[in-house]
Amino acid sequence: MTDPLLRIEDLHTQFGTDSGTVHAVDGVSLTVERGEIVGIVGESGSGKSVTARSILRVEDPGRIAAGTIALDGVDLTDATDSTLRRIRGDSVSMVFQDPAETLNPVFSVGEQVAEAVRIHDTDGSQRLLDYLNVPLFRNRSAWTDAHERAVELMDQLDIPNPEHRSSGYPHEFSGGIRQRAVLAIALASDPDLLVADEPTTALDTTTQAEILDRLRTLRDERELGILLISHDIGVIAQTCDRVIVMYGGKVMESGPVTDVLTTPEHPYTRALLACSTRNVDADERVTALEGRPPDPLGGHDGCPFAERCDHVTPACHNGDVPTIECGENHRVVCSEAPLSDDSAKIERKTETTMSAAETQPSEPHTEVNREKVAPNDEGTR
Amino acid sequence: MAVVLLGVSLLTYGMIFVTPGDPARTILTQQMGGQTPTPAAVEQFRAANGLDDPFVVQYARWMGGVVQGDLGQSYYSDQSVSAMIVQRLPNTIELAVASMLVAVAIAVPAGIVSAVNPESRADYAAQFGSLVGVSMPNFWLGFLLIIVCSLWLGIFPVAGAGGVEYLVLPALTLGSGMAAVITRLVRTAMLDALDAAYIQTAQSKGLRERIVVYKHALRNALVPVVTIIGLQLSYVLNGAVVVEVVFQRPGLGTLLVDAIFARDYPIVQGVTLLIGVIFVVTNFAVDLTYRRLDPRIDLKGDTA
Amino acid sequence: MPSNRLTQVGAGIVLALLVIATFGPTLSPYDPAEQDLQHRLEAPSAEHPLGTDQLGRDVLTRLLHGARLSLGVAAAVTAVRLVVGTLVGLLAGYAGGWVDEALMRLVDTLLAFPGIILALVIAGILGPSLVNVMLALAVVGWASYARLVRSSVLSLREREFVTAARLLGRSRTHVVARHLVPNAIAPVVVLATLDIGGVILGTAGLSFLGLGAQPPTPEWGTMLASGRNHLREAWWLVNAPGVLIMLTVFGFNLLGDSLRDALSPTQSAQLGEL
Amino acid sequence: MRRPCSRRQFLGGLAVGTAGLVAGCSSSQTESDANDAFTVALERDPTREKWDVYNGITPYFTHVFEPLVGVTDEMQTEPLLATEWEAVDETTWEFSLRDGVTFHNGDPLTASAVVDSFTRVFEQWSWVPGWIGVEPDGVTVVDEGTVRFQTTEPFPAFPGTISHNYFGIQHPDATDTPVGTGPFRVTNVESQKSVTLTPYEGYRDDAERPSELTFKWIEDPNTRLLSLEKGSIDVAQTIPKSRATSVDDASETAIETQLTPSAGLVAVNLYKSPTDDELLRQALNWAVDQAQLVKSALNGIGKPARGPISSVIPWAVHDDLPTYGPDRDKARDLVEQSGYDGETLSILVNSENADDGTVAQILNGWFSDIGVESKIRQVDPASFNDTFTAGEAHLTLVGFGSNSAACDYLIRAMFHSDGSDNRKLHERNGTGVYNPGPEVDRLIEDGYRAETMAEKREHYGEVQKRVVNTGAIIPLYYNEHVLGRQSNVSGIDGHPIGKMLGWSTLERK
Repeated sequence: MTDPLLRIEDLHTQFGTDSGTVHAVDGVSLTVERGEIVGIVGESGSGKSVTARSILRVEDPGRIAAGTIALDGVDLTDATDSTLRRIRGDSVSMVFQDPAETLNPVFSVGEQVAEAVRIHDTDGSQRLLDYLNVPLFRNRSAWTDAHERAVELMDQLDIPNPEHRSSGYPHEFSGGIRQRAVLAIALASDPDLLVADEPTTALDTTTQAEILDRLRTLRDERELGILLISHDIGVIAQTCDRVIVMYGGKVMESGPVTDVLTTPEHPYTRALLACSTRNVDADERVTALEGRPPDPLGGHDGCPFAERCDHVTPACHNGDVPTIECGENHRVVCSEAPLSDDSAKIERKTETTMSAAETQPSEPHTEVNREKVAPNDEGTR
Repeated sequence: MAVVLLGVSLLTYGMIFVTPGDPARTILTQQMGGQTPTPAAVEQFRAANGLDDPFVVQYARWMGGVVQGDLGQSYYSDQSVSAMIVQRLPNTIELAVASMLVAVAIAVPAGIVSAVNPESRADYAAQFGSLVGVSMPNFWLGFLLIIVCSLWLGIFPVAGAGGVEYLVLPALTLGSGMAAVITRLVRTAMLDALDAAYIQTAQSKGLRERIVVYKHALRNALVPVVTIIGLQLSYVLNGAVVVEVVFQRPGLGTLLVDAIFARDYPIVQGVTLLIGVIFVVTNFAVDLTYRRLDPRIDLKGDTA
Repeated sequence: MPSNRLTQVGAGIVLALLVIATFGPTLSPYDPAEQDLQHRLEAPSAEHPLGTDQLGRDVLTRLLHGARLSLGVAAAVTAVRLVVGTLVGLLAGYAGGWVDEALMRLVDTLLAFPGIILALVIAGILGPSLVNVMLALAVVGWASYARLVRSSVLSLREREFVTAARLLGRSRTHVVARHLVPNAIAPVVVLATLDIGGVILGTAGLSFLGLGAQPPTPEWGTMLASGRNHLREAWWLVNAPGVLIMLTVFGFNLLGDSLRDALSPTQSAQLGEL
Repeated sequence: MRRPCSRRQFLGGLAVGTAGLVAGCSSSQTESDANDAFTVALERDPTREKWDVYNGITPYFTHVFEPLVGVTDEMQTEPLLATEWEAVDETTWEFSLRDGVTFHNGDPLTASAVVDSFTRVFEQWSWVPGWIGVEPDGVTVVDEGTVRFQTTEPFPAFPGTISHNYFGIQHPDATDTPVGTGPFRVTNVESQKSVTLTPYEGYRDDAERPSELTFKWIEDPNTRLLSLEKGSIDVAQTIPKSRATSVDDASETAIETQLTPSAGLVAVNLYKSPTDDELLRQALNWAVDQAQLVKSALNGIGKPARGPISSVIPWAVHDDLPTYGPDRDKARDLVEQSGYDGETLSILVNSENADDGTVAQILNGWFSDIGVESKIRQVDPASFNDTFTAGEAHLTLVGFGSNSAACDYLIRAMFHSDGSDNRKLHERNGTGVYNPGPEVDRLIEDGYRAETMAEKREHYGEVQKRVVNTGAIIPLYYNEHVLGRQSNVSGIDGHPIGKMLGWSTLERK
């Protein structure tokens, strides 16, 4: 069968910090096909965001120690910077979490979208002075076309009267419109793969639904492959075709959304589903998961969820945990699976209301921040 | 702002009355090349210049003139103070603008370099270099520059005012002093900007690193830098006094120094008032530019 | 933010200066006023590490003696600025109403003036002497402290622990002394450290214009200013004090910068606006 | 030849920001590169004089205006615009004008022009009548070739007094550029920068003169000297004495010194204890080594003095004045014998002159050697005179020089009881500062009225002897004026009075 749009094979991404190397991604494999939305779900610090960023190696993504990332069969792991740069925004685009932050406050929205269009319409040469709109060096015609294309894009994404609004500044728009603008930027060059890192976390539920709808139409209209990262199972359930559950930098369970979320095999997936308010009646207490996510320093063998798992056995602590097929490409990485039936069946609520309490704070940057954040701070969220 | 301007004028005019010594006698002695004036001459001089009137009357008369742009009459040369100021103002403004340009030209690249690769040798060098600039007494730096650039390298005139080449050394002397504060500010602003989320968006768009830094990050970093440049004006005017003496640029600085030593009070008051006014006006102008630069701040002044 | 390496350098320089200021006189090989007209303007040599000046006096000795004077003057002026500024700031911040309004207008007026020019006018009229220079620089410089203290007092006043203290019936002075001053003091100390450099340069500038200390006092600024007449033959005469002044100001600025980074964001913001 | 300004682009590496700011060194230098055009840098701004007198340019140095009477190198009067003059009676002088003299605009020199020039000066400065002893209405036209001056009292030295540049004759009509009768005429005045002159063809002698003379204002002595060393000026007036030797040794530059009619001395306050004790005053004199002082404080530029009047002045009696040949032990004995009880003497110094500061510190050192404590008090120029004439200090460093042939007012101002230095205290309580007393006053008045130089020398000589004997002053040095020039420039016509230096014979090898 032809190569999948995106193939990640046993990826290990690590960060050197003052107090040792952080194994943020500790052997992850996944694939994304064209016209398919694959979700990665997991708590903060599970490495889901680092996995997404490793694809394009954006903003100090850390070192890829092992494993391969292939896009349309082309291996990206040791691609040179310039090839990576050509792919960014062209075949792979990214959308980030907080629209208030991800748009540059001092440039108009139209300018930022037009810029994305310009990058990919020329032969890849970007002259600084041209982009700085310095009068003499400015390629006037290219910019006007880019602005027109930008208005079209904003229109496609249902941003109201884009011709007038495109000269507005980000702070003059609502969260939803801003995220649409970010989407417009991502779609400027008609990419094959869209990586969306918590795109709706900062939005209210109605806007969130609109954006997720928009993703699905994009998948259908443009055969777009989408990798959606979220900590919110409701978002994943509502949008994705397949889901990958990550914990402690490893994949715990993956498979079609319907199977995994209705018949979760992995104890962690079950715990995750149990503490999601969606699956609990109004009067029931939400069961919280005791303990803390694993310390990413130094990496570890065996199942990272061992200390917090109810079904833990000595085998879980060491050696590599087997991957068990338990349904049509529904895999579980657990030495005790398949578990007994009683705790497995959890009815999944259909409506997608999400209570405020349940929204997780934004996933912290696992990589070391500049001086302000102490090195081993990220584990204590 | 008007209140402050009034305060400035009161302070300027009042300063002279607080100081000991009878201005009339000192000025007459000065005029006579050192001989002591006769008491009659002193009396005649006091009457002629209305020095016997009470402070309020003199102040009102002076302010009356100031409002119409007449800053009074110098005791020595018969040119009016305003005429002398108008003659010398361009030199000082020329120096101020040039030194600000030099400061920015040194500080912005230095700030960017040290922000783009923090804790590197370049970072320390940029900070170390700019701090040295501000730590050197500027007349010492001035003389060293003259010796090196003018005498040994022979590429600049020693002193005087004229074409651009007369402006370089004084601007370097004054500008290097201001560079430190601006470098530090650019560095912090750039670090914050480079950390912001919109940088990731820019990178994920496939923009070349240089454009990400010089367009997206720098544009945000420049907003606070503009305000600091306005506030640096006071540094320039402070330094101008000494630099103009060293480089023989007949600007407001030398005019003020000579007037002080010759006790030519009308000039002292006129120049000090003008410098105070320029200062207040620029602070106000800086506020305006700040708003225009950062669209997030609308005229009501609250940030989004 | 300069990492701790630059901070150590800054602290090191300042420490060295304090040592020189305290032990300078005992360390110095000669008597600062002892003239030796036969050995005028001699280049640095074994017995005169920094050469001799136009009267044959040992430059190193004069610099060591001068350390106590120059740093003393700078510290004294900064102290006066700090005390006056803090008092006015506290009064304005705490009293509020028209008192605050009046004081702040005065502060704005003083801040509207480039300090050195005002100091020049005052010192020029009072005549050249170190005391006049100190007086002029002190009169000019306290305004920035007042504004800083006032803004920190205003921000502290609303904080709970102040209102709590008032509720407990503490007297106003107690509140000011026990609560406001300790919290307001940190940014003020940082401003003072950054300010000392400015005072030293100001003194040197005024000396250059002929308003400095009376001869034969070995004050660094005056030595630098008078050294300029031997610019090229006796290069050590002007460059020795020049380098020392530069190092001192550099040390204080470095120390000030790193102290500023230790401040809380709100405090450094208040400082930043100055 | 002056070093041409190099074409190199300035610091190509400096950030892009300044590239636009700096073109290569512009070729249009202000001084034309012609071989016989010269630039002289002055200490004071040549363009800031009073407009209605001399049309705003300095009467000194430029030789645009000529006074009636000239001054020879021996400080004697000589005919200039006036060919001869005679004292018609004790208080009336008549000067006959040189004929064939024309102003720069071609108008002939007339007596009314002379009267008009003097009136302008009287109107400008109220103290001039007191100085030259002539009332504003005392200057009248006898006929177009003769002018009469009426002095208020017999004043034999009157002709010498009006040789001062202040009394340079100007054209009576108000003109925008200054018009005089001198060898040079004004072509351009750049306010607060420079005055440019070219030779006046109609001048009475047709000697070869430089084609252009520019007087540039460079106030700071070091900057002035650096400009000389850079080669952008030909002559630098009064360079710091401390730098004189190195300038002379350098190959491109040289110095010229000239003994002037001014002397540096310490005025000892005769009426303020403890310096009212003659023994102490003599002790101080014994402690001072003038030769060493000149060598170390003035870098050898100046002549060790024995009295208060420079030896250049005709009636100075330098050679037969008593000397205190330095002898520290004798000084210490005298201090013991005197009533000195350890009180600190104050040394007043004018902060404007850097050398005075050095001299004061040397004296301070020598005095403490002989057990006399002293403290230096530096005062700014404006209040220096007030403090001195109020008798506040024990010792004051003063320097008096005359800018005209008549130097009588020097000795009068210093030692006469109502001379300008002593008048304030003398009128108030009959004392003064360093006026020895009525006996000396009478001698000064006799000298003032002396007809012949020999008579004047005899009276004034006696005054100098007494002043030195009683220690009313401590002589220091006779001042030597020093200017720097390019080594290939010569022909500066030296003159004791710095302001009367001649530039006509300037040439460049």
